[in-house]
Amino acid sequence: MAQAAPVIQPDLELSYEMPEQVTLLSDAWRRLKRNRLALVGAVIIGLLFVTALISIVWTPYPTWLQAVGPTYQPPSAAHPLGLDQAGRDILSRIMGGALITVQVGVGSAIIVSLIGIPLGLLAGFYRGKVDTVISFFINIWYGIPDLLVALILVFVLSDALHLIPRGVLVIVIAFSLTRWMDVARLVRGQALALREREFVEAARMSGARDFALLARHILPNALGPIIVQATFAIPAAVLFEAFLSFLGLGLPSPTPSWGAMAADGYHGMDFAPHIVLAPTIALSLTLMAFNWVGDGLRDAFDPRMRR
Amino acid sequence: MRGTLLYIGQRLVLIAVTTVLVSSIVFLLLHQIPGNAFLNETRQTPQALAAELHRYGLDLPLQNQYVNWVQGVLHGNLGESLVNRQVKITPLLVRETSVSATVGFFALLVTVGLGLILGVLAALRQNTWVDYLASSTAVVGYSIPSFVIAIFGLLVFGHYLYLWTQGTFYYVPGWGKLEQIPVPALALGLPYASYVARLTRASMLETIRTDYVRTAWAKGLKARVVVVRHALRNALIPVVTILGPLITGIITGSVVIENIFGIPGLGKEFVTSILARDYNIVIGVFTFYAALVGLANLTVDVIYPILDPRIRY
Amino acid sequence: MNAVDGVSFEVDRGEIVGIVGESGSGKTMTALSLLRLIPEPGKITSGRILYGEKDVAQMTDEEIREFRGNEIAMIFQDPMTSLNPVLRIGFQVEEAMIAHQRFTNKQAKERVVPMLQRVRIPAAKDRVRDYPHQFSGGMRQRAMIAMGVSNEPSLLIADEPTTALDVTVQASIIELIRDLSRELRAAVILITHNMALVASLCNRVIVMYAGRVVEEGPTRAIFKNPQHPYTWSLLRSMPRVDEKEKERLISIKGLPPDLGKMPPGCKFHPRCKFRVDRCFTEEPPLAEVDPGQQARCWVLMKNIPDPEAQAKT
Amino acid sequence: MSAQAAPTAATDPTLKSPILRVEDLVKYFPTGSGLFGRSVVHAVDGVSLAIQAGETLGLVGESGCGKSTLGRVVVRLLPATSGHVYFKDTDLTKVRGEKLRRTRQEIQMIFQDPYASLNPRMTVGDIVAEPLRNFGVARGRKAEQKVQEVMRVVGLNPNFVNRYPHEFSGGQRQRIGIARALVLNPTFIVADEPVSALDVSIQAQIVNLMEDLQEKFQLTFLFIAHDLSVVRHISDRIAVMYLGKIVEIGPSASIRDRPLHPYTKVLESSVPVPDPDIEATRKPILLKGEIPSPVNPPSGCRFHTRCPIAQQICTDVEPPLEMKESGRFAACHFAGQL
Repeated sequence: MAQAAPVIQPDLELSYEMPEQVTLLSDAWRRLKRNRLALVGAVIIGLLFVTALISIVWTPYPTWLQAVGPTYQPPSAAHPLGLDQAGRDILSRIMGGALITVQVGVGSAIIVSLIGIPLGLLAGFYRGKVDTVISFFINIWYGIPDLLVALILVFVLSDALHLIPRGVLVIVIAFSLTRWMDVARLVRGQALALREREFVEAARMSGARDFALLARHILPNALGPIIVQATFAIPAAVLFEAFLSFLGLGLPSPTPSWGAMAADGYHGMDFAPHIVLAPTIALSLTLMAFNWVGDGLRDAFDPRMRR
Repeated sequence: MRGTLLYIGQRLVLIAVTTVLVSSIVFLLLHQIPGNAFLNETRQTPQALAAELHRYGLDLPLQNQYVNWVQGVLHGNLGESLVNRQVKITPLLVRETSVSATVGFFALLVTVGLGLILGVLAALRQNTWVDYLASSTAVVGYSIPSFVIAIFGLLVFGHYLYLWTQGTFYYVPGWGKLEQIPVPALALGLPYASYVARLTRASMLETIRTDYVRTAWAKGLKARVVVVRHALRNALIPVVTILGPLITGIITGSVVIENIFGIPGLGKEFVTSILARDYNIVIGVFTFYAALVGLANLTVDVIYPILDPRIRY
Repeated sequence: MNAVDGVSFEVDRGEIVGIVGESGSGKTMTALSLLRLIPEPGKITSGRILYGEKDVAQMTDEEIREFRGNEIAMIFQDPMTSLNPVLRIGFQVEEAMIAHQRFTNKQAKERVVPMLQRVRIPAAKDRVRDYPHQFSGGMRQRAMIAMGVSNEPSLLIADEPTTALDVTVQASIIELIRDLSRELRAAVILITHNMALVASLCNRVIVMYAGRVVEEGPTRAIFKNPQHPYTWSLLRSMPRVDEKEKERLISIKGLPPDLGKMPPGCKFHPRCKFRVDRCFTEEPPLAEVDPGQQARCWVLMKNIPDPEAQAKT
Repeated sequence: MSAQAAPTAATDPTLKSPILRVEDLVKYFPTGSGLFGRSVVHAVDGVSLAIQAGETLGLVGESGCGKSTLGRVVVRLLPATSGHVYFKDTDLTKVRGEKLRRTRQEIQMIFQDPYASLNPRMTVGDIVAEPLRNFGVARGRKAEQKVQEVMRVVGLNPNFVNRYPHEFSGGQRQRIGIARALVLNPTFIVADEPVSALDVSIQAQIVNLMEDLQEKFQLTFLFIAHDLSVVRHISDRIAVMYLGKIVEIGPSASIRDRPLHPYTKVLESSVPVPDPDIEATRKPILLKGEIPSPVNPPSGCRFHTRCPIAQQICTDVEPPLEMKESGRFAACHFAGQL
C-alpha cells in the first residue's frame, strides 16, 4: 500500500433535495394550529386576558358597589348579566374576577416553575444526596391531599398569623408551596432520562461543562413537557382559588372572585339562578380553555400521544 | 408472595410515618396561632378559662403538648373537640369517615365504570359519532369543577325537577336515605370519569396498534378475544396508575361536595371546624385524610402487579 | 402513496423463499398483505393473493380469521413487543391452537409443553407458566415460532425473525426454521435485509427495492450471477466474515427514494452506476434474463465489461 | 517492571508504539436498590488490552458482554471501579474535573444511534461547532470555516449547516456525528457500533468513510460492534469479549484462519456468508443454554457453562488471558483445541 494518501471523494449527496426546512418548535406550532379545540381554547384565553386588562381601568360599575339596582334583578339591557343579592352588577364582577383568575393562574404557574425546574434539574442531573432529599419531599407529598394542606396554609398565613393579608398573593404562595413537587418530579424525570441519552454523552465528549450540559442540552429538550406541565398548573391554581373562595376560606368578601360569587348565589338559586350561573360558566370555560390548550401543547410536543 | 407481604409491611410503616409527619406539620402550624376557641367565649371567668386550658393541656409548653399529641395519635386518640367540649374526636371522625367513604366509593364507581365504558367505546368506534359524542363529553366534562356540577345538580334535581313533576320527584339534600347518594356521587365522580375516559381511549388506541395485538390477529383469534384479552387488558395498566391521584382528588373534592349537599362527613367537619377554630378536630381530620390517601395509594399499588406481571415487589 | 407496487410472485409447497430489501423497500408490507394485516389506513388497492384456489383479498372477515394462523402463520421481527407482556407464554401458545377448533381446550393444554419442546425451549415444563419478560430474546422467538407452527400451517412467513437477536442465537433459530419446514413440509417466506441469511436458508430469492421486485431467481443464480445492478452492488457492499484480502467495499451512494417522491423511470437510477439514458425516463419491466431468473433492468450486469472497475470510480 | 514478567495483553511486545493501554479494568454497576442486599452487574471484569497508534482494534461480542461499557469507561464517560487506562502517559481513570475535560481534545467518540446522539434542538452547524466553542479553539468566521471544511470531509453538503438533525437520513446523521468527533483533530476515537443502526447499503458508505479518514488523519480507532463481518473488514486486530472479559485478542487475519478460543470459533461459525456454495457446507456450532447473568457470572472460565470442550478444570480455575503465540492472546485452558 504505497499509494499516496487517498483523496477523499465524499458522497456529497448534493443531488438529493432536502425536505423543506422545519424546526421542532415550528413543527409543534404547526401541529398546535391544526388542533381546533386548542385554538378555541386559545381564543377564550385571549378574551380572558383582554377582559382582565380592561377591568383594571374600566368596569361598567365598581365591582364592590352595592345596590346599583334591585337585588336579585335578572339580566336586563342595563345589566346584561343581572344583579346579585346585594344589588351589585354581575358583569362588572365577572370582569374583575377575570383579573383575579389571571393573577392566580399565571402567578402560580410561574412560581411553581421557578421552584420546580431548578430543583428537578439538580436532583435529576447530579443525583446522589441532593436527589435523595428532593425525592423524599416529592414522595411524601405524593401521598397526601396537597390542596387541603394548601387550604390550611392560607388560613394560617393570613387569618391566624396575619403574615400575608388574605388575597391573591397568599393563595398563590400556598398553592405553589404545595405544588412545586409536580414540576420538580417531571423535570427530575426528564433530567434523569436525558443525562443518559447519547447526545448528552456526546456533549460531554465535546468538552461541555455541567452548566452547558444543563442549559444547552438538557433543559431545551425538557422544555416541551415543562411548558405543558406549567400550562396545566394554571387551571389547577384557578380551581384551587375558586374552591377556597366557594368555601369562604379564600378571598374576602367584596373581592369579585368567581368562586365566592358562586357561593353567594348558591342560596338564592331557586329563584335567581343567574347569579350562580354567570361565575360558574365563566370558571368552567376558563378551565376548559386552559386544559384544551394544555392538551394541544402536549400533543404538539409529543406526537406519540396524539389521537 | 413473601416479597409482596414485606412490601406491604414497609409501605404501612411509611404511611404511618407520613401521616404523623404531615399531621405534625399541621399541628405545629395551627399551634403558632395566638388565641383559640375559648377566647371567643365572652361569659367566662379567668379561673374557668384556666381550668379549661389545663384540661386540654393548652397551658403546657408547645413541645410537651406536641409529645402528648403524638402519644395520643399512636394510641388512636386524637383528643377532644375544643368547641363541643368532652366530645371525643376519634369516634366522631370514624363515624364521619364511614359516611364520606360511602359517597367516595360510589363516586369512584362512577369515575372508573363510566370512564372505562366511554373510553373503550370511543376507541373501538374511533371517528364515528359514538367516538365524537363520548370524546366531546369527556373533553368538556373534565374541566367542570365538581362543585359546579353539584350546584347544577341541585338546581335540576332539587328545584326544576320539583317544578316539572309538581313535587312528585324532589331531591332533598342531606344524609340518611339511599336516594341521597347518586347526585353527590355523580357530581364528585363526573370530572374524573371524563379524565378516565380520555385516558382509556388514548391508551386503547395505542395498544390496538401494538405488535402483540397484531400477533393476536395473525393467530386468527376472534375479534372479541383480541380486543378484550389482548388490547383492553394492557390498556388498563396506565389507567390503574392514575387511580392514586384520582382518589386524592375525590377526597379533596368531597370537602366542598359534602358542604353543598349537607352530608355529615369528614369534609363538612373539616370546613366547619376551621371556621370555628376547633383546631383539634382540624388536625384530627387531617390525620384521617393522610392515612386514607396513603391506604388508597397502597391498594392501587398492590392491585398493579396483578394487572402487569412485569412489576414485582 | 404506493408502498408496494405491482409485486407478483409465487411460493410452492415446501419451498423456502427469501424476500430481501432495505428498510422502506416494501418487503414487510408485502408480507403483511398476504394475511391482510396491513396497518390502517393502508389497504390493498389491487391484485390477488391466491392460496390454492382461494383469493385472500376477497375473503370475508370470518374467512380470513379462520385462515390466519391456520393456513398461513407469521413470525414477527421483535419477539419482545410481539408477545403480549401480561399473558403467560404457555397460554399464548394454547390460545393459537384453540382459535381454529383443531384442538379442544384439553388437547391444546396437553400439546403446549410438547410444542415448546419441539422448538427446543429447555425445561419447557417449568417455563410454560413464565411471562415473556422472563424469557431471553432467543427463547421468546422460539415461543413465537411455537405459536406459529402449532396449527401446522402450510406457509410460514418469518419477518426478520433474527434481526433483534445475537448471531449465535440467530444460527440456532435459522436451524430451527429449516428443520421445522422440513418436518411440517411447510413453505417458508423469509423476509430479511441480510443477504447472507438468504444464502444459507433459501431456495429462491426475491430482491425488492422501492416497493418493486427488481430481481428474482434461484438463490445460486442470484448470488453467483446477479443481473440487476442493485443486487450486484448490495452483494459487494457487505463485508464478509471470510474476507481474505481487505478490499474496499462498493458502496451504493445516496439513499433509497421517499415513498412520496419516487423518481421517474427506473426507481434505482439515481443511485445506479451503470445507468443509461433510457433509465431516466422509462421504467423497465421485470423480464426473464435466464431460465427462472428475472430482472427489472434495461442494462443487465452481464452486458457490462469489468463492472468492479467501473463501480469503484 | 521485571524483565521476566510474562507479557499481558496490555504489554503486548508486538505492539511497537501503543497509544492506549488498559490494565485490569473493572466496572461494576449496582443493581436493584432493594432494602435488603444489593447485587452488582459485573459489566467489565478485569480487562487488559493495548492499542497501537494508527491501528483499528475491533472489539466484538454479543449484547450484554460489556463492550459498550468498556468503551465508555475508556473515554471516561463512566468512572472505572478499578484498574487503569493509560492514554499516552496519563492514567485516565485518575484525572478529573478540568483536566478530564481537556482530554476530550484528543479522545473522541462516535455513537451508535444516529438518532439519539444528536441534540434535536441544535442545528448541525452548532452541533459540529460545539467542541470548538467549548475549548475556545475557534470562534466566529474561523469556526464557521472549520465546520464547513469538516462537513465536506465527511461527505456532507456544507450548505446544510442550519438544518436540524431530524431532517437528515440515518447515514447522514452518522456523518454529522463523525464530523463532530473530527473537528478537534483527535488522535484516538472510540466508535461504538457506528454502523449497526444503518441499512446495508449505507453501512458500506460509513465504513469506507472511516477507513479514508483513518488514513488521512492517522487516527487510531477502537471499533466496537457485534457484527463480526464488519469488525473483520475494518480492524487490524480483533478483541473478542464474553461476559465482561476478553477471551481472545490477536491480528484479524490469524483469528480468522485459526481462532484460539472456543467462543471465537463458535462466533466465526455462526456468521453466514453471502455465498450459497459455502453456506451449503457451513455447519454452525450451536451453543447450549443461555448467556449467564452478569450479576452472577459462572466460576472458573465464564464460558464453561456453554463450551463444547469444557472440562472440570474450566469450572474450577479461571484461565488467564495469556500470550499463546506472538501477538496472540487467549483465555482458555484448551486454546486452539476446538
